Amino acid sequence: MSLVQQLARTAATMAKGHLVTLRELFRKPMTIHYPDEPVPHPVGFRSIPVLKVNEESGKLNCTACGLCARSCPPAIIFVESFIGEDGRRKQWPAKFDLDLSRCMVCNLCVEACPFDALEMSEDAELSAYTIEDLYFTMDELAALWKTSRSVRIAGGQKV
Amino acid sequence: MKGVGAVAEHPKLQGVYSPEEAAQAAREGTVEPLTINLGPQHPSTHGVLRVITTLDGETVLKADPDIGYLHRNWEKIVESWHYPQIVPFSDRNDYLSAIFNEWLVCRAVEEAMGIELTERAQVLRTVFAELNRLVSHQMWFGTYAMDIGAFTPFLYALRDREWAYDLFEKATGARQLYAYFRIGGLRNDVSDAWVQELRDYLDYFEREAYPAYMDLLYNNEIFRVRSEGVGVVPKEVAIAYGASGPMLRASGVRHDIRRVERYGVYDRCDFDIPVGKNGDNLDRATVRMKEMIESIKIIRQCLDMLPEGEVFSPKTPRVIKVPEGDWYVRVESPRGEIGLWLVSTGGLQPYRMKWRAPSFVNLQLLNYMTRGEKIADLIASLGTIDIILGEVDR
Amino acid sequence: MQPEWMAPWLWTLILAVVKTIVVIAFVSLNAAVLIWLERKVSGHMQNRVGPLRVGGPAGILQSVADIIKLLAKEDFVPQRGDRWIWWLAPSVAFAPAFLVFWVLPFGPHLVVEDFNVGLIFITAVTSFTLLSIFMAGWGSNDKYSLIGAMRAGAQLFSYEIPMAMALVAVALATGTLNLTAIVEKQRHMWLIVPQILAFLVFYISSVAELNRTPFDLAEAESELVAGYHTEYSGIRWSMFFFAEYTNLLTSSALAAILFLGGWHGPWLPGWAWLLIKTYLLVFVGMWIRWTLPRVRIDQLMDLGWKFLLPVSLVNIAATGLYLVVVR
Amino acid sequence: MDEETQGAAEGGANAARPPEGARPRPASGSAAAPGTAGAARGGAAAAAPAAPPALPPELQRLFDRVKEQLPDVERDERVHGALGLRVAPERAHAVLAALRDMDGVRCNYLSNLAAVDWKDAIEVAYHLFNLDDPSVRIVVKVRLPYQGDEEPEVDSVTDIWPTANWHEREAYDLLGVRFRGHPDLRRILLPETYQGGHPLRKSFVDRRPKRQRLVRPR
Repeated sequence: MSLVQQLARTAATMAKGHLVTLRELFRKPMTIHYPDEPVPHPVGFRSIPVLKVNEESGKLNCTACGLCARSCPPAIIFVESFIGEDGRRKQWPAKFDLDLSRCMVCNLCVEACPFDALEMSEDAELSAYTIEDLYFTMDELAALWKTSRSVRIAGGQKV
Repeated sequence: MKGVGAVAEHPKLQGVYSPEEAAQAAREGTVEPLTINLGPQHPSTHGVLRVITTLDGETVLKADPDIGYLHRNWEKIVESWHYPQIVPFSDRNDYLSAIFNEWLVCRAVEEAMGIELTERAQVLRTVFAELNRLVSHQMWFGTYAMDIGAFTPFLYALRDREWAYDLFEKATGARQLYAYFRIGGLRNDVSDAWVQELRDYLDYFEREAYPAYMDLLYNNEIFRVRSEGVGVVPKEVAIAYGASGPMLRASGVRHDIRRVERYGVYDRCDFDIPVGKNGDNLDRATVRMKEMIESIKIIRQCLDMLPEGEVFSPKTPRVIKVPEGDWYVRVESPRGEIGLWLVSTGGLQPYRMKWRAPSFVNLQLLNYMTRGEKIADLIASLGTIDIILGEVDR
Repeated sequence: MQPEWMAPWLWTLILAVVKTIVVIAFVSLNAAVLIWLERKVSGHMQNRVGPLRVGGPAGILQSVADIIKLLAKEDFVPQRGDRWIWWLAPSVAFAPAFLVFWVLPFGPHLVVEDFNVGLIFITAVTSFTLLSIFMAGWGSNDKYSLIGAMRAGAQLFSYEIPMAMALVAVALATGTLNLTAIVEKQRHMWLIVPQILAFLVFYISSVAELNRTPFDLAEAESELVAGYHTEYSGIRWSMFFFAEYTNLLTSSALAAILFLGGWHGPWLPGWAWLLIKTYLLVFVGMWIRWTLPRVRIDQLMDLGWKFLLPVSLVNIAATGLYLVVVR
Repeated sequence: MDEETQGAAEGGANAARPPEGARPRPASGSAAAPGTAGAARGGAAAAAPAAPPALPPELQRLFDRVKEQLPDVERDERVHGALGLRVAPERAHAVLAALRDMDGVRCNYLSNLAAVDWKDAIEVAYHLFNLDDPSVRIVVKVRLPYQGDEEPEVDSVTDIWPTANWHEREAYDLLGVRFRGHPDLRRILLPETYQGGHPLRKSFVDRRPKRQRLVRPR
């Protein structure tokens, strides 16, 4: 490869490289101006599991069976069913807490729930200043379900 | 002067020092090696890696990687979890190509229990794996460009990756850690609209993005000069050090787990395995750039033969209980051969799971590759080994 | 214009102070615009938008906002470093850029100080930046800074010689060292046409002098964290940053004057033409920065000594031969 | 903890169904009690070890080739998908070197070196492959008995396959197996000044203070 050929090749490749950047200079930038324009999420986007509320009765679908708590890998769902005055266990939860600081959003709890009570919400703006604020209680989860679009994906549905 | 003493016998440093010079310098103490920490906080160590480097001026005498800053002991956590719970957790090992980790754990359990997957699940698994390989190589391309000083290719690589991440988001619900594979199939199916958009993305990548990468960086003279003859790993050394993936193939060894082990639908797709000649940074770059094109070819063939049907095989037992015995399963990830040694005593939880990480093994070559070369080459070689600290430290 | 009652020494003092203020104001304004321009150009070249929301439509006042932020930043001092050398380094970085502007002619009589040894003055002054980088590297007692400074030393020193040779070729071709005269001679034909080799050598050397990609080894982000100005923060760091862009402006203006026929050009006034040419060369510098990767230190040396220097010497010989034959 | 975690109708992912009462231990990885409980109960439930499963033909031929040159090597029934060999600790280095140079075997690629803690002994496994001939897949197992906090010893194979360097350092770091002749045997993943023992041993107790998370009522 004589010096002249090397020089010619260098010049040619440099020129092509510069053409690429020049062409990009006049293309429309792809920036989404986040606070002003919302970031589009597709339907199946997973943020955190939220508790579904059934419209007419206004009560949760959840029957506190604890299946989701058992299937959760980091074991961060704490469920206790409601004890009625007659001392018998009722079919709805008294306490349903989710420690979001260690949730890895793996959708196993949604797949484990036989009563279609849990759904993955799409509201991803859940940052908090302290780790304690990431501890969600039952009514907050129900409230989150109302405010944001959520979906239940389990077993072979087409997305 | 430990650093310089070791210099004398190292074959590669003959050019830099003759043995007498090094020994004499060590005696007189004229060569004052400077030890610097390419420390955990450094712009180009691809994560929290610390390389204790002994330098003589710009020449690297010894590069000793110090790892463990991202160690979570995945293997200990996994011993107290159940098999289906381990699959999403394994994404965290090589977080840039998460699908391969899931596939590895799923394959280990499915092979141990003899679970047969449906045809559509096998094809879709291959499609997602190759798309993830393409995305991972794009990330490598961007970071390697930045390691040798060009900033713009990194942003082009990320821009083209965004569309692929949107595809992953639509199908699996997440951009990088998918938790999409299940033991016995996939979590959900993909619609035809998604398949069509994937074809459009592949066309876009092949027609517009890839030529731009080639012109902007790969064919560039400075890129060639910076990569050629740097960090040479001969064939025998690559095999002896257990290198795998592009690291091994760049040294001229035609070895690819997709051909050796029977999994996915790789045996029904025809694709060739790019192999380099003399194992320097340029060959590793060439192998990875060609692998991007091969992945596109595989995805297109898979999409053509995508059958209808269930993605989750109904025959999978509802209780995952792996019988007694141990299995060693391997999958070809973008960084090399990831292996899982599953030791089971018949319970619902694995007794022991050993994760063979290619980045961990390939990183051993850093010292061999960079001795006698400049600091800039150390950073460039580290870029072509393409390590992921999540996988190195597990 | 000197009033009778005033003593001559007072008048020259006032004149000097006024000229200095004018030059500093002009150069600082231009450097601030340059910083904003670089961020805008690099942004759009990489499919993003660059500064957008600070003051005015396209983030015009971004540089002002930066300066205010940098003023408010904590200013830490490395203990065991060489305190005085470390403290003095940023100011030394500023000096050469402004000094060169004294000699650059914006119009036939629009020049601060018309030396008739302009070219020699410029080569002498531009070697100051090497001093400031060495002081910064040594003073901050940091291994990365030391390596950065050593690299910068080798690089700047070995690229001044090809640059000086290119200037010799220019002096030979125009027969004078006075910049205004050089521009006068380019009325009919820009010097770039006969001296294309000298222009290339000069431009490549000036990119190396400015430590800009592909020669930005002194502050190689991916290798040396931030090279010689690792230990500087707040306003001290911004002085280096500002000096870099002032130098960029100066060398582009110098190249425009020497090779692209300073203020010659139809319709527009002289100084406007010079600004246009300078900003054109500045854009080319930015365009190169956001395209090419970085060269390694030994390749840099090879390019400087084994390629640019012989080319510039051949060019001088050719020019001399041409002059002997023609005259 | 009984029903499967997956709705029977959709037949989605299946969570395991461990025996009554056992709950997956939080990820902080405390002593793996359930693992052992599961193992004991699992082990007992498995039928008496049946006759060693027949090897596929090419592995059987490979075993015969190896057996005739290295008589003191027995077969290991636990290994599936490869030829499992069990070797005495003092013979390990010689057998491994032989496996690399024996024609017809030529395992030039040590893919993985792992160790398992069986509570009374630590078993080191070498996964050997031949890059040119995919049918050759050998797992060599070396069983090192130990008591309490002792660190069992075995010869290092770094001289046969340099890749073993870091594998052995990791085995030492996490399981406490000393490798004689290793160039610089020190901890690789944990900080070198870590006194807490070897985490992957079944007897390991995690002494880190548990993170007390106070939940602020909202």
